[in-house]
Parts: sequence; structure tokens; C-alpha cells
Amino acid sequence: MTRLSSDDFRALVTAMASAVADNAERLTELDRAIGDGDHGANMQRGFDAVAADLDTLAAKPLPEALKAAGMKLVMTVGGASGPLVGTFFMTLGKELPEEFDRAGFTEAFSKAVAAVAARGKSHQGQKTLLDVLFPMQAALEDGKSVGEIATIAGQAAEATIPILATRGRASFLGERSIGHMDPGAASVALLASVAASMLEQQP
Amino acid sequence: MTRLSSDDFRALVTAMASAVADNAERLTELDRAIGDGDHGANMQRGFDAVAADLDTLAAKPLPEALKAAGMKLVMTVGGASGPLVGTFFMTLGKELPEEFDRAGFTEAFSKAVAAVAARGKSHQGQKTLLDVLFPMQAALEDGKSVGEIATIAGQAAEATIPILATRGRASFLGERSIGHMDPGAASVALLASVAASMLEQQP
Amino acid sequence: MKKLMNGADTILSESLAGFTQAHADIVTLDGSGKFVRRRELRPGKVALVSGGGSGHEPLHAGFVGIGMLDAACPGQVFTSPTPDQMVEAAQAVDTGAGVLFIVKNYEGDVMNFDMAAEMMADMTGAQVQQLITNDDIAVEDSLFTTGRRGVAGTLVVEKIVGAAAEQGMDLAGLKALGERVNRACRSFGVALSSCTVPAAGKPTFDIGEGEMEFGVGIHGEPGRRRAPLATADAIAAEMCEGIVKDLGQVAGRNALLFVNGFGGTPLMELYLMHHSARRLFEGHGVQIARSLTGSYVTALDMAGCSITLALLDDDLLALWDAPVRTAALRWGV
Amino acid sequence: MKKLMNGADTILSESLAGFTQAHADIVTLDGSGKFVRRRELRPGKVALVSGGGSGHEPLHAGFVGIGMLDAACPGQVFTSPTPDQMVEAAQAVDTGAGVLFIVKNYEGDVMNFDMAAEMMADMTGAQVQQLITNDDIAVEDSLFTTGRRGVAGTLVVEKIVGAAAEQGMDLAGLKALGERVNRACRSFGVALSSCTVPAAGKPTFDIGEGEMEFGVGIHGEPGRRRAPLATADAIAAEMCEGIVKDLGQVAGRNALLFVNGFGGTPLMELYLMHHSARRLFEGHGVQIARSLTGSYVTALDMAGCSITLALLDDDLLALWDAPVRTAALRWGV
Ligand SMILES: Nc1ncnc2c1ncn2[C@@H]1O[C@H](COP(=O)(O)OP(=O)(O)O)[C@@H](O)[C@H]1O
Ligand SMILES: Nc1ncnc2c1ncn2[C@@H]1O[C@H](COP(=O)(O)OP(=O)(O)O)[C@@H](O)[C@H]1O
Ligand SMILES: [Mg+2]
Ligand SMILES: [Mg+2]
Ligand SMILES: [Mg+2]
Ligand SMILES: [Mg+2]
Repeated sequence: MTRLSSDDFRALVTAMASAVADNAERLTELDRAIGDGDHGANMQRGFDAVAADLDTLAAKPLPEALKAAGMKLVMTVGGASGPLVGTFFMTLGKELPEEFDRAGFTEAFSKAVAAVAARGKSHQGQKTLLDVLFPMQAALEDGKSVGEIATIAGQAAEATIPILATRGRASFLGERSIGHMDPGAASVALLASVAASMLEQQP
Repeated sequence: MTRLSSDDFRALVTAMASAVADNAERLTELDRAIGDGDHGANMQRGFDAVAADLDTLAAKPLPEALKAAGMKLVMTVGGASGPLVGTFFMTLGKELPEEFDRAGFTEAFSKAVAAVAARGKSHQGQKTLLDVLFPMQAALEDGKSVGEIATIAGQAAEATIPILATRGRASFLGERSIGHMDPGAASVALLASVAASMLEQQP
Repeated sequence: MKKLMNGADTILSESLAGFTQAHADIVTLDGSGKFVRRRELRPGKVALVSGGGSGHEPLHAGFVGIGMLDAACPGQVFTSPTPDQMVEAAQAVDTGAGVLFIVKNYEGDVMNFDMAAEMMADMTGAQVQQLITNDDIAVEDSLFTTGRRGVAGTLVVEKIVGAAAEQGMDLAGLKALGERVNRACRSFGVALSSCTVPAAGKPTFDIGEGEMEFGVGIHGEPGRRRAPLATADAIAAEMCEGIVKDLGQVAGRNALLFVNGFGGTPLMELYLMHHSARRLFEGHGVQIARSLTGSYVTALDMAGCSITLALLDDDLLALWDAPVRTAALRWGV
Repeated sequence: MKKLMNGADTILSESLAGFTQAHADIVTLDGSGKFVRRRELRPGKVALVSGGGSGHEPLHAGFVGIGMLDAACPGQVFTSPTPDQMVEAAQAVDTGAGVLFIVKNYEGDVMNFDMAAEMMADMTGAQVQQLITNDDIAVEDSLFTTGRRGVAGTLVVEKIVGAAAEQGMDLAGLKALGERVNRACRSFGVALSSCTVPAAGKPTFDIGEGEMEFGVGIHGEPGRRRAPLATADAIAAEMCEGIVKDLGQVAGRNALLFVNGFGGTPLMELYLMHHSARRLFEGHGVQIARSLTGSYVTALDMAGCSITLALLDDDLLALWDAPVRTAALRWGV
């Protein structure tokens, strides 16, 4: 059984927020190529807001903290990524018991991914962040290690490059969307790698 | 006694129109520096219109032809140069007898210059085309040759460079008008040199 | 980047403050800056709420007022607003007859308005309906994709639905009317320059001196293709032919011709495009019964324009003509 | 140069054609394209005729209509129109009560309108008066020079004089009124980019990424000085302080604050400037009683804006508020 302590949660959120800030320019650059050039700024605004609220959040039990963080993201990120990333954390919080094993986490994660797909009316293969979330889910189900999952997430983000977008702003470009990494996919891979390096350090 | 034949008039107008066309870009460039970048286009529009009307104009006696050419310039050039250059030719036509000697021409020229100054409510030393017209008038009065007058006109145009403009668009620039040749002055010097080379070829 | 601003983080709030000061007779800004609302509501009227990313000014706040919207929610530049904005706006302007959200078809906007509608239903049981605009034919339509963007036609929908709401039409009727107007509108855009998002500080796309982006939207996103810059007539021809083809039967129909500037293109060029487009549409037998020319649905400082043709029957023309009093559109009152 | 046009030699005529087609309910274009006139004249009303170089759209043709101008004469781009245009326009719209020429203070405009007035007097004995606007404080004034330029304040003069003409004021009264309004107006402009004259094909001046032209007019002429690009607040402060200083006593006065875009600057920035300027003027005790924000007196595609403050007493405010129905300004009718 795992139990993420309030300190772990703090550390995780802080690390995610600083990774997003450090990568905001790169994410925006990706969005400039096939979107509208705001993805980095959107994500940074959201994670900064969550980090600013950390004292309140960390005082809650983990599921509640995740739900509140997700709601905060919804209320601050805006754009397409706001409802999607927000829904992911809200659902994860809703589905995760306070104490959970790998199977419990995997189940909650799967439900969160399904909620994102439902919110986006989208599925795998459309050049969106789902193209990283689904492979992560499969890797979880396959029993892959935390480090392996992060690697898979990074590869999945790379694998969005040749895809023709049919969802999100990039879909407006038709054929011209081919040859660029999806910014939302890059964000999710980034968050996965942050989470992995945190959890790997755990005893 | 001189009498400008209808063919001479034709040749003169044609030469002026093509000189203006050839120099339009240079004149506009001068106007871009301290004006609004249209002087070449304005003059070209006017002289093209006069040239297009040449058959009608050349059929008239010289004074009438000059008046009509001036009126045509007024109706087509626009801007500040239209009323000024137009007034010059209109007045010259009004004041010039059909047959004239140097004194008669000098008198008509002086009246035309005075009419321009009245129209512009301006005088010498303000960085305008008057800074070429007045020296030309003085040279005429001094009995200078046609070629000398053209040279003086050219020098007078050059001499507008250090002047601080107090009339015309360049006056809006204050100190920044210093260091640039006045476009209207350049136009008048150009017309003077065309007239000189025509008249010098006369027997 | 050259903009009249104090900083990328305050440009939006300062601009909104100026907007509401300048039009204090028509609108007010909610205390937290979350939405712009009509100063005086009309009890019993269905409330119309729109919104979207900022940078498209005067859309949408410039269309708040008598005969058009009741509230507009401005997001960050080119970023859809968040659900709390729509919820608070809807609560502020709902006088009991229900709320219609008018949403441009971008997934960000659609999802955020969806969440807001769900929250409204959960929290207050208020009647909320959504109307999606998607008039941009530069994007291929399909059930399995995001579909077409909502662009300048949104103004036409907001004007006509706004007039009907003012006249007392109910929520279901307004949604159906809006869908009908949206189906009657087709738009196509071309850009001669990129725009520059304040936070990004540099142009969204690079474009050469002799090039244009054909089939652009209103976010500085690249268009369907890059093409050599052509004459206005050639550009208008390709835009108008596309619109006519997509509309199908147009001969003998009355229409509104709306030439919309993207922010960096002056009126001289827009009227020239009007001239060109009118001739082309008239060649197809369209009767240009109404005209609108100006920069109404913009993309910051982008140069270029869109052409919208809206086929309007007599009922819709009458609603177009009905009085409107907003910051950006005003007639009859 | 990137413009939506077919050629530099036809841009003006095609744009004018589009303008008059788009606003056929308000204006007509004279057959030879020499002037735009109000579709329906009001017999017995003094005729107001303005004009100037093109490239400032919607000025002046966009202000032809009920409550404003009776005719506008468009010159070539940035080149004043020719006397035949004013003469023919005046003859077409004079219904016997005389004609007032409203002329921005540029020597080209002044001389061409002068010649037209002389011709009118010679030919027809018609009553013609002239009203010169010169609101631009960026230029030092002097009796011995060209003096100040007429810029955005011209709109305010045309609106207020137009309203009084509609109400039946006579020619002498209108001229005096116009001079009073002109004296109450002060403007100052700043450019972030040059404009490009179609016939020239390249920008009138070169300007670096971090620079602005301070004290520009509306022809892409260089300003009083080149300065490093500053924040909106700093720019507005220098503009507004100059205006207040020039106006003298402003505390406790009612005013119209007019933030005017030059063609390439979007509304978001103009409203931000409104916000900044309003605070500065209010700091001097000015009561901002009316606002106008938009691109009304432009310089082709130039980026930047001017700020105009017009001190208006109750009479002038009432005339500002009076109904107007033109292509570009419309309220109350
Ligand atoms: N329908 C959708 N389903 C899943 N992901 C989506 C969908 N639409 C957009 N996205 C994701 O959102 C990302 C864009 O986010 P962002 O740039 O913040 O918002 P916006 O597109 O509104 O500017 C895309 O890269 C993509 O991964
Ligand atoms: N008041 C004046 N008196 C004499 N010449 C003038 C006056 N005003 C302008 N000019 C001349 O006109 C020239 C500019 O002509 P042009 O560029 O065609 O007109 P505009 O200034 O209206 O654009 C100036 O270079 C100057 O020589
Ligand atoms: Mg984006
Ligand atoms: Mg000039
Ligand atoms: Mg966005
Ligand atoms: Mg000029």
C-alpha cells in the first residue's frame, strides 16, 4: 500500500510547476508551429496558481487535494488544455482512495484518462495529449516501472510528430499538421517525467 | 524678338514630361525624407496629363497654351505643388505677349514668381521651390545666359539643404528638416535644366 | 514586438478597463474582471452570453448591449475563458428566461462552455442552451474531427439572435434561429502578416514579403496553405468561389456581404475587397442586400481580411436591421 | 509592400467604388469619381464640404451623411484634391444657404481649397466660407510658418458643425462655431511603424524594433523626434501633459477624450491608451464626459495612435450627442 504524504504532494506540485515554467517557452514554440502559440503560457498560469495555493491544498487528504488542484487548473488554464488537464486531476482525485496499491492507482488513472477522452470527445491517434495518456495507461497495466513509464511517455510524445491532427487546433491545418510534435502531448510527457523522478527517489 | 513655335512648345513639354518621369523616383525619395513621399508621383501625374493634351495645347497661341497647361497642372497634380507650379505657368501665360524679348520674358517670369509666392503665402528662405525661382529671376534680371541660369537653379536647389523649413510639410519637422534638399526646389531646378538645354539648341 | 502596452501581463486588464470606461453608458465590468455585462438588463428576456479568447476585439465585449449580447467573457489572449467566468456571467444576467451560450467552434471554447453549462445545471438548475458557430470553410468539415472554426459569421449570429431575443423569442426558438443563421453563413480568411501575441513577444508565424497565408483563422494559426501574394481580385475570386461552392444554391438569394479586417489592414483595402467580392457574388446571381465592412473579428495586429456571405431571407434581414446599441455596432437607437 | 490591391493606380477608385456600394443608403459617388455626396440633401441647410488626401479613411467620406458632411473630395493618397473637385462638389450640394469648406491645415489642402473658393466666387457668386482645423500640438505654432497640422480633431469639428448645420445654423454661425471647436481641440500622435504609400511601394520612413516616432502627423511624415519605445503609460503621459499644457486651464472642464488609431493598431491597444490617458487627464481635474475610441483619422497602415482632448461645454456636448448617420459614425438615428 502507498500513501502519498502531504510533503510528497507538496514536492510533486512544486516540481511540476517549476518544470512547466522552465519548459513554457518550448511548449509555446510547439504550439506556435501548429496551434496558436499559447500552450506554455496556459500551463504555466495554471501550475503557478496551483503552487500558489499549495498550503491550502496540502492540508487536504490526497484525493481532495488532487480534485482541488484539478479544479484550480480548470479555472486558470483556459483554452483546450485547461478542461482536459483539469479533468484528469479532478477525476484522479475522485477515483483514488486515500491509501492505494498499484492496481488501485492504475484503475483511477484509467478512469481519469477516460474522463479526458470524454471531455475532449476524442480518442487515440488524433495528435493530442491522449496519445501520451493512453500509452502511459497501458504501461501501468503492463506492470512497467515508474521510470519505464516516463520513457514511454516521452516516446509517445515523439510519436505524435508524424500524425495528421484530427482534433485540436492543429486539425485546422490538415496536412500541414504533420511533422510537428503535439504541444499537449509534450506537456503530459513532461509531467510524467517529473512524477517519475520524484517517485523513483521514494524508498 | 523671340517667338516660341508650336513645335518648340511641343518639344519643350515633351522633354519636361519625360524628365519628370525619369526623375519621379528621386523626387519622391526627397519628399519621403522630409515630406510625405508623393512629390514625384504628383508632378508626373500632372506632366503626363499635360503631355496627353499636347495636340489641343499646341494648337493655341503660346500664352493660351501656357495658361491651359497651368490649369491642367492645377487640376491634376494636387498637393501643395499643384497650385504652385500650376499658378506659375498660368501666370506666365497671362503675362507673356505672343512675341517677347528678354525683358518681356523677364517681366512675365517675375510676375509668375510673385504669383506663386502669393499663392503660397511664402517668401525666399523657407526651404521651398521659391528658393530656386527667386535666384532664377535674379539671374534673368542680371542678363545671365540660359545655361548659367540652369546652373544657378541647380545650385539654388542644393542650397536648400541646410535651410530650416518654415513652410510646407517639412516645417512640421522643425530641426529635423535641416540636411535634406527640398523636393519642390529640386523639381524646379530640373525643369529649368530641361528648358535650358532646349533653348540652347535653338539657333 | 511593438505594442502600446505596459506589459504582457496587464495588457488585457488595462484594455478591458479602458473599454468599460469608454462605454460606461452601455456596459459594466464585473468587479473581478471576469465578464463584461450589459448595464441595464431586460427582465424576461433570454440572456445571451458569449466569450472566447481575447485579441479579437471588438468581438465579443464590443457587442454587448441592447439588441445583441447580455454578457461577454474575455479569456486571455487567444485562450478561451474559464468556466467560472461563464457561470458568474450567466448568473449575473439571467432574469429567469434562461441563458443561451454562443460559442465559436474551438475545442477550448466548447469544453469550457460545456463545463460551465454542466455547473449551471448542477448548481442552480438554470436553463442553459448552447449554440455553436462554425462558419469557416477553410477547414474541411467532418463528424470525426474538430470540424470548422467559428469566425466572423459569429457576429452575424450574435446580431440576429440578439434582435430576436430583444423581441421576446424563447430559449429554444433562439437556439434554432442561431443554428439557422450559422448554416446560412460562410467565411474564408487570408493573412498578409502574422500577429504577435503579447506574451510570446514575436510573430506567431514567419512570412516572406511576397507571400500570404490562405485559409487562416483568427488566431495567427497557419492557414491551409502558403501561396504567393496575388492581386485583390484573384484573392477575392478564390475566397468567393469557395464560399459559393460550399453554400450551394445562391442565385436569386438576398445576402449580407461582410468584409472583415483582421486588425492590421486599413479600411481602404477592405472597401476594395468589398468591391471585388460584390462583383463576384453578383456574378453568381446573389443580391447583396446588406453590407458590413470593418475590423470586427480580429486577430490582434494581423494584416488581412475575411469575407463572409450570409444568405438572409426577409425575416433575417429584418432582424439584422433591428436596433442595436453596442460599443462596436450601433444603429436605429 | 503587402496590400490587398490590384495596382497602385487603381486602389483609390476601386476602394471608393466599394465604399459607395457598401453605403449606398447614405452616399453616392459622383460619376467621375471626384466626390462622395450625401444621397439626400436637405434644402436650406448650409452645405458642408470637406476633403483631403486619401489614406485617412474613414475620414472624410465616412463622415458624409445626416448630421455631418454633405460632400467629401478624395485626393490621391496623401495628396490634396484639386480645385475642380471642390467646385463640382460644392455646386452639387449647395441648396442656396452657402457652402462651408472644412480644411485641414496643410498647404496643399489650403491652397487647393483657396483656388476652389476663388473659382466659386468668380463663376457662380456662391457664398463660400472656409474653416481651417489645426489641432496638432506636435508642431510649433507661429504666424510666419505653415503652423500646426489639422489631424484627428477635424472629426470633432465636422461632427459638431454638422449637427449645428442640420439644426439650421447659418454660414457665418457655422464658421464661428467651427473655429470655437477647433480651438477647444488638441491632439498629439505617436507612430510605432511607418505607413507604405501604394505608389511608393516601400515604407515612408525606416524605424527600428525598439523605436517610435514621437509627434507624428497622419502622412507617415517623420515626427518631431525619434525616441526609444516606452511603456504605454509613459507615452500617454508625455502626450497628455503636452495637451494639457497647451490648453491651459482644464480643471473642472467637461471633455471628449478621443483615442484615434492610425490604421495598423488594434482596438485592444487603443482602449489601453484610453485607460491611461483618462487617468492622466482626470488627474488634472478634467471630467471625461464623452469618449471615442477607434481608427477614424488614419495614415494607411501605420501603427500608432493619437490622443485628442476636446473641451466641450454643454452646448457643444449636446451637438456632439445629436443624431448622426454616416458610414463611420452613427448614433441616434
Ligand atoms: N479534443 C481534444 N482532445 C484531447 N486533447 C485535445 C483536444 N483538443 C486539444 N487538445 C490538446 O490541447 C492542446 C492545446 O492546448 P492549448 O494550446 O493550451 O489550448 P488551445 O488549443 O485552446 O490554445 C493540444 O496540443 C492537444 O494536445
Ligand atoms: N507655402 C509654400 N510656398 C512655396 N512652396 C511650397 C509651399 N508649400 C509647399 N511648397 C513646395 O511644395 C513641395 C511639396 O510638394 P508635394 O510633395 O507635391 O505636395 P505635398 O506637400 O502636399 O505632399 C515642397 O517641397 C515645397 O517646395
Ligand atoms: Mg494553444
Ligand atoms: Mg508631398
Ligand atoms: Mg489558445
Ligand atoms: Mg502630399
